[in-house]
Amino acid sequence: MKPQIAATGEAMATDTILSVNNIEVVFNEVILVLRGLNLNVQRGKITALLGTNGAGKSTTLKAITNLLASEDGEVTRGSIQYEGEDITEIGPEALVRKGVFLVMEGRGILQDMTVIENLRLGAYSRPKAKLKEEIEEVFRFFPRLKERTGLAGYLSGGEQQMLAIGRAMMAKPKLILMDEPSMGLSPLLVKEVFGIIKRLNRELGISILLVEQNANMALHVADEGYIMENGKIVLDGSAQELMDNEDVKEFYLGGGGERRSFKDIKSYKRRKRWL
Amino acid sequence: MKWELFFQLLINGLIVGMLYGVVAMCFVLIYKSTQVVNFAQGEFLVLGAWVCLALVTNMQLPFFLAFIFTLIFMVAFGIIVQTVILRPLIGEPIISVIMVTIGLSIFMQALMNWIFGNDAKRFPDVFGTTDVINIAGLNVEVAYLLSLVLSVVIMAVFFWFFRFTRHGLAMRATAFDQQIAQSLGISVKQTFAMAWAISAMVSGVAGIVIGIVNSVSNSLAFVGIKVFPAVILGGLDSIVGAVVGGIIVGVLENLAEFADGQYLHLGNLYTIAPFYVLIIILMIKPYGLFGTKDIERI
Amino acid sequence: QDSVFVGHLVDYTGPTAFVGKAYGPGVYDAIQYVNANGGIDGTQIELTQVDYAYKVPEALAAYKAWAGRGMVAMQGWGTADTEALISFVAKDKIPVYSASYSAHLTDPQGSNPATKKPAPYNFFYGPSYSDTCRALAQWAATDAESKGIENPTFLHAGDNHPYPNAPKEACKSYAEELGMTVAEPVVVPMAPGDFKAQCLTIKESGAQYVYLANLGGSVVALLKSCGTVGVEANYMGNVWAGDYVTIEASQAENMIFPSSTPFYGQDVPGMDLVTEIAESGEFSDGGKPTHHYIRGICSAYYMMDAMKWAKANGGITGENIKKGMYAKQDWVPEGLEGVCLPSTWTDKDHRGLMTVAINQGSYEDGEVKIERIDETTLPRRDDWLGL
Amino acid sequence: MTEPTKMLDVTDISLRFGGVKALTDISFHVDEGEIFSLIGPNGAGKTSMLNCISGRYKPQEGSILFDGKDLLSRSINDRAKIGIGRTFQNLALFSHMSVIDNILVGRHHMMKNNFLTGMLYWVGGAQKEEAAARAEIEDIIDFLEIQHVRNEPAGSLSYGLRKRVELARAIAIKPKLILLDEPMAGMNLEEKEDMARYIIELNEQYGITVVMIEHDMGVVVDISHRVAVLDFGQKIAEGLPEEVVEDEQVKTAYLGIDDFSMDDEKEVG
Amino acid sequence: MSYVPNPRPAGDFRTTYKDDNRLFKTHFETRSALVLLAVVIVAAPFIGNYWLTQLILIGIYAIAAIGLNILVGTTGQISLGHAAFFGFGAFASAWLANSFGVPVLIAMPAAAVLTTAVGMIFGVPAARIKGLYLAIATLASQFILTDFFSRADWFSGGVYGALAERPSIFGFAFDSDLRYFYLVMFWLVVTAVAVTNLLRSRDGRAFVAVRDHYLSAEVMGVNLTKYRILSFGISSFFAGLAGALFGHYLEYVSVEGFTILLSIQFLAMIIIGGLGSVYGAILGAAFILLLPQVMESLTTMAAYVFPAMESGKSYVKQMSIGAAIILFLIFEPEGLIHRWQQIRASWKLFPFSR
Ligand SMILES: Nc1ncnc2c1ncn2[C@@H]1O[C@H](COP(=O)(O)OP(=O)(O)OP(=O)(O)O)[C@@H](O)[C@H]1O
Ligand SMILES: Nc1ncnc2c1ncn2[C@@H]1O[C@H](COP(=O)(O)OP(=O)(O)OP(=O)(O)O)[C@@H](O)[C@H]1O
Ligand SMILES: CC(C)C[C@H](N)C(=O)O
Ligand SMILES: [Mg+2]
Ligand SMILES: [Mg+2]
Repeated sequence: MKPQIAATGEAMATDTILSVNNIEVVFNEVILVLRGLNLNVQRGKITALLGTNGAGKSTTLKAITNLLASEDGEVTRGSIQYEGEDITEIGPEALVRKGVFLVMEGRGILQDMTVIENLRLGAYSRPKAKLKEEIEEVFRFFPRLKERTGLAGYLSGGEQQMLAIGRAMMAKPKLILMDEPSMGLSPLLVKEVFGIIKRLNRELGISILLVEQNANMALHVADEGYIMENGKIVLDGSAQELMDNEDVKEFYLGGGGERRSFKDIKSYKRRKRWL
Repeated sequence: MKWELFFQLLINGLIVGMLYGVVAMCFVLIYKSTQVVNFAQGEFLVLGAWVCLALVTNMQLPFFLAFIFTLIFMVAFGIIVQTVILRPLIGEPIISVIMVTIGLSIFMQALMNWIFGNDAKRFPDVFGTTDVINIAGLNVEVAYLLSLVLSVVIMAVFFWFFRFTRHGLAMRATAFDQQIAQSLGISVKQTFAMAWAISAMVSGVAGIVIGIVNSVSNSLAFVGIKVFPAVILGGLDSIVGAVVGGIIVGVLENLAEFADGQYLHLGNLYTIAPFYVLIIILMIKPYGLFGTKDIERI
Repeated sequence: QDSVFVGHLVDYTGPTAFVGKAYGPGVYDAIQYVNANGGIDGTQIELTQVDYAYKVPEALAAYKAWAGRGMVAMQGWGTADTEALISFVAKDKIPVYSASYSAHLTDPQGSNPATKKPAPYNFFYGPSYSDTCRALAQWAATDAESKGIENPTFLHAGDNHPYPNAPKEACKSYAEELGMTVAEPVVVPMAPGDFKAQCLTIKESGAQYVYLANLGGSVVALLKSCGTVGVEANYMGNVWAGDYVTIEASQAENMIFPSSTPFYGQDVPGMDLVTEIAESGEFSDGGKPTHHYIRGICSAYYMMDAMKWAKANGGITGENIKKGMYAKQDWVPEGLEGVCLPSTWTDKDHRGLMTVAINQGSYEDGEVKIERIDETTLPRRDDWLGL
Repeated sequence: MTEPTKMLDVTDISLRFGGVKALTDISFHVDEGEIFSLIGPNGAGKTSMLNCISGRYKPQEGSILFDGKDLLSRSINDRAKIGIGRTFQNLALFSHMSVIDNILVGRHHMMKNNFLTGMLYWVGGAQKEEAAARAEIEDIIDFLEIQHVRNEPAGSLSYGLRKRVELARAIAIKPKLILLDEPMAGMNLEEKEDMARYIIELNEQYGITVVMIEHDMGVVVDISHRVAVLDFGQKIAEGLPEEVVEDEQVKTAYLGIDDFSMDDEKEVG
Repeated sequence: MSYVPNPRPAGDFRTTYKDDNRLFKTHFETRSALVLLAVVIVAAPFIGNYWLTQLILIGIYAIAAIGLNILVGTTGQISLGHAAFFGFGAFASAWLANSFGVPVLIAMPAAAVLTTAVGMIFGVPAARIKGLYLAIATLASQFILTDFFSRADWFSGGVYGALAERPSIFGFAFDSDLRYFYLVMFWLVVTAVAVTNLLRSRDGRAFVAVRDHYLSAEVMGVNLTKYRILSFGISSFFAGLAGALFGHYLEYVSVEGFTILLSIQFLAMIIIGGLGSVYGAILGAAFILLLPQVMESLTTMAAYVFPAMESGKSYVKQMSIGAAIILFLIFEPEGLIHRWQQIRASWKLFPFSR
């Protein structure tokens, strides 16, 4: 497959809510992790970002939300635009006020606070939030959270994930970035979470950039997708196009349609990939 | 038993302990919101006391005005300290941050020695002739009683602040994980600045009280070390614990003095007893009396 | 030989800076004054100051550096460091003029069997802490008698530190000898703080005569706390605890303290020289010098007089300076008559002065009033030597 | 064939945290040489069960036998010595140590040197021992194909690699029983395939008994010999994987009404 | 501690595992260290007394700092009481020599062993207490021990302190600074090598494991309690050794020498040098020791220009120490050794480094 380079600034359509242009990220002044990454998120759509471990997906999300500083990383090249505005230099908290919210890998739950306190903090950036009603609204999405009165640290993994998403809802964002929301969840909850993601998108009109390992699920809910390897986008297209792509099938979806058994896998030299 | 002496010491301990409690709260405030243990806390106290004294004696301001100006000064000071010294260290290991506050304390100590001299200076009588009040046979400085009221008020405000206000929550979130806090739209910088400002201000209040009672001198900074046992006994992150810990240390000192002066005759038990008790209590309750346990899930 | 090297330990920033800032300049100004006026018969004194902040290790380090530079004599400061240096200075044959009046420094040959460590090279000007305390105890005993107090109680209040401890035992046994009751000593930290707890203990002991073994801020804080809890006692400071600054800061009433020089501006023949020295020196920031400053001058002048003798008798070396100290009896450095009291040192007895002047100071109507109420000369008892 | 020996025998384990009942009367056993999977909804108590086996939690009731010997009376660190290794759900690597050192920690209980001989290094035999241990763990590194990150600090690795290093560290213990807590969480298909291969090989070639928690039913069904299902701290099913996934109770509690395939759009939403 | 690229230069291939685990990471470093050591030893007689004294003190403090580093940098337990153990070593050695006539050269390591025991006793709370709680508990041990020194006349001479002779062996007395310097160097080299060795063997690795993730370390078979307390013990050993060297160098041990301030200075040494690094601790000791002297001369010079400074000289000096610590942490929070590693890394990556 020939890699397609995403649209640059001028070519950007008006309904692009987020565009990442040719960014480079360096950790500790020496480790180059993203090497010229391009990507667009369309307003009102779900965009999936897939890739192997260590490809730089989480780094991409942190670069967009400017959270790299606390890990000694920085964007050294390129620009990021949100609603046509350059946000490359903008502080993470200002970005939240503008409506971009990141649900972090590992959920980022405040473990020593209660569910309610976590949710209230979700609305931190909106001082005038009607907390009571909005929390009730979240509980309508996630009834089981309502029953949990203890510290969030003792919630089970799935509940923590729901809390993290609920907290994002409290911020009333226009764009949610999600980092592996299905990680560690039971099959039932995975479905539930993807369902919720879809509902957030359909019912509340929130644009979503979804980083996932569960390619199958992700491409099912997404409208568009990107595949990244080694700090670069190697493939993009509509979700359907990607699902039909042979390489994607082989590496991400498993076989050509038929699921091959994990039992039968033998050690083999992998086929050369996009690189 | 010499009951009268015993009770007088006990009361003295309670009252002095309350004041330790206030200082301990300043520690806890900083810790709870920034995970920093401020070793310059003692110097903050002394600074507050000196500034207020200078305003009263050199600028001839009435005490009340001087008090207000001191608080304003301390707020500004707290913000400056945070911005200039602590902000660059956001994200560094905790021990570096501790070390920086130690550096700050060395710096402030020398600077204050230089500016204000190293003699003890007496506050002019602030409350006129009713400087002392007799409680159950013990004469107690009015300033202490005021500080007692003050500590209850401060405690209530802190409690409410952390539990119910958005900024209080934000401080706790920031303390837990700065990256997460940022991702929620909390400005870590502002939160830290606010925490330091409040803590410096309250320290200033405590410093003025201690200064009125003891005369102002740089060695008052030792109170900063003294409240460590108090903070730890109560639990590093507990406002209530800070007050309780303060009272325990205050009472303990005085009871140690009682045992020492009347029976043991070891000398110096007064200063050292809280540390023995500290270790014993920690062995039984590793997070102090009210500290929250770390959640250790794996 | 046109210059000799003298080291000068001072505490301007440490816990005893309160008086250190008074005494140190006395020494310094006196030596500079003499340097400016011809030196020791032509020999200049090269004086180096180190502010060791009352920390023994720092003092030791400074001493070692100086000894390596051929120091002939040293002007010292604290009890702890001076006592720590006893064996070193004896070995290096460097006379030390300390501002520590610890009686442990007064037995040069260990003639008293109770002496732990003979101190052949240590000198100081003034009565020892022990003798001073004895004089105060004596005064207390007579005072009690005159007031009709039966069985008066004496109490030592000070930190557990060499300086406050120095006279503890000596004074205790003498007070008992005088028929006083001696209460358990109360430990009061040298750093000021809230001492109400200690004051309650003092109150409980019923002591009428409290010896304040600390100084400066600690004394101020103690007096304040004790005033609050209502201790009714006569406070007797040691020589460092009593001066007009402390009395003013603590607003003390009738505080008893000793001295071994007149106060600044008093009408004695040698005061002119003192004034001249003070005015030539850098000590002029506001207040007038305390008696500590004047003692500093005396300490320096006794050393320099001995140097003069040494220069005339084989050169200024440590050994000769020591001999110079023994050359005269009941002597006063030239020009300081009436300021430094006649003192005698012998190779067996370094108690230069046995006379203790006792003063009473009060803060009244915004002013400090000090009056001399007694002067005692103690006997040179052999069993007191070095203790 | 002879009756398989019980490697792990869990009887009536109950675990409470304050009022929360994390586990209630759980009993199961794991045979030597088995791959045994523990599944169930989030918060069912799976991790807590592993923690009871590896010693992090002390159940209030019940007993656990390992190789026929009582396990609960042993200290945590002792359990490594007798052959229990494990990985963690939320990575628990020593993040400032290099990958090699991380793995070497697993060797800790087999090494003889103490701090004194360690300080003497050349004379005390520490050097020899270190080199020997290195040689052994290099095999593990080769096996898990993490040669290229050997000298990197574990903290700078990507998630998937860290999981692999964790596995390596657990293998270094030379365990008879290995406990894997969601070894494939956060991995893409390709990586899951690799991981599955490692686990099978571990089990077949090295004869290590495996207890595994996993949410990917594809993996569970394909590679495990037997499965137990927990829900709300109780065991609701146990048996062969194919049977368990057909169990109604398991379907409602865990899998969702349908099976684990995921093509129908309607369901989502 | 952030990521630093593997420092091995290209072309430096190791063929055995033994080789891969050397004292120094690169040949270049091994050679530099040896050359530096040789230079110091050969130059010592010619550098004059002042520098000799400085080097002796740096050596002594470095030994203590390396010890503290095992506790703080390696095991992750903050201690605010290191000076007390340092002091204990000094008193114990003087006590052994004075009261029992133990030869000083033997009394010094023996005192270190006694200090180890005391350190382990005060380390017992570490079995239960962690983090800042532990740090404050060690603050308690600082106060309790110094209080003990000022009380235990039989042991320490009470507030008057104790004399401590210079060592001698077969009539060879370490009475000059130069001779004492070689003694200190000997122990410093022994300490540095022993601790480096420790860190690359089993127990050292266990310490780091405990620091990085004690929960999983325990599951991997590391006995938490044992290693937490042991690290107090080992760290106290070096504190005690250094203290003994210090006491016999000054020939006098005084209670006042071992305050919380010194504990803080030890901490400053390892943080400024670089947490967890043996060679960083040496650099840090030199830095903290020389800083006041540099400041002293700077302020003296400044006082010529602004005579008003004269009266504030000692304050300015003290302030600049505080300021130096602050500035250092702001601009080089990972310590001197990290700066060195970065320089090294940029050499290695030369054409590509920025
Ligand atoms: N703080 C950091 N310091 C150094 N390197 C880092 C840091 N964070 C990430 N990296 C490196 O950046 C690369 C990309 O990491 P990232 O976490 O973005 O990957 P990912 O695509 O999210 O992988 P995964 O699917 O495993 O979560 C990895 O190789 C990782 O080692
Ligand atoms: N240390 C603890 N303190 C209090 N409650 C705990 C603790 N550990 C676990 N729990 C509770 O025990 C229950 C079981 O938790 P556990 O982590 O074992 O679930 P799990 O089956 O592993 O879930 P997941 O699949 O999400 O990892 C949960 O309700 C959890 O809140
Ligand atoms: C003024 C003092 C407290 C110092 C005094 N020279 C001493 O003996 O230590
Ligand atoms: Mg990721
Ligand atoms: Mg789990």
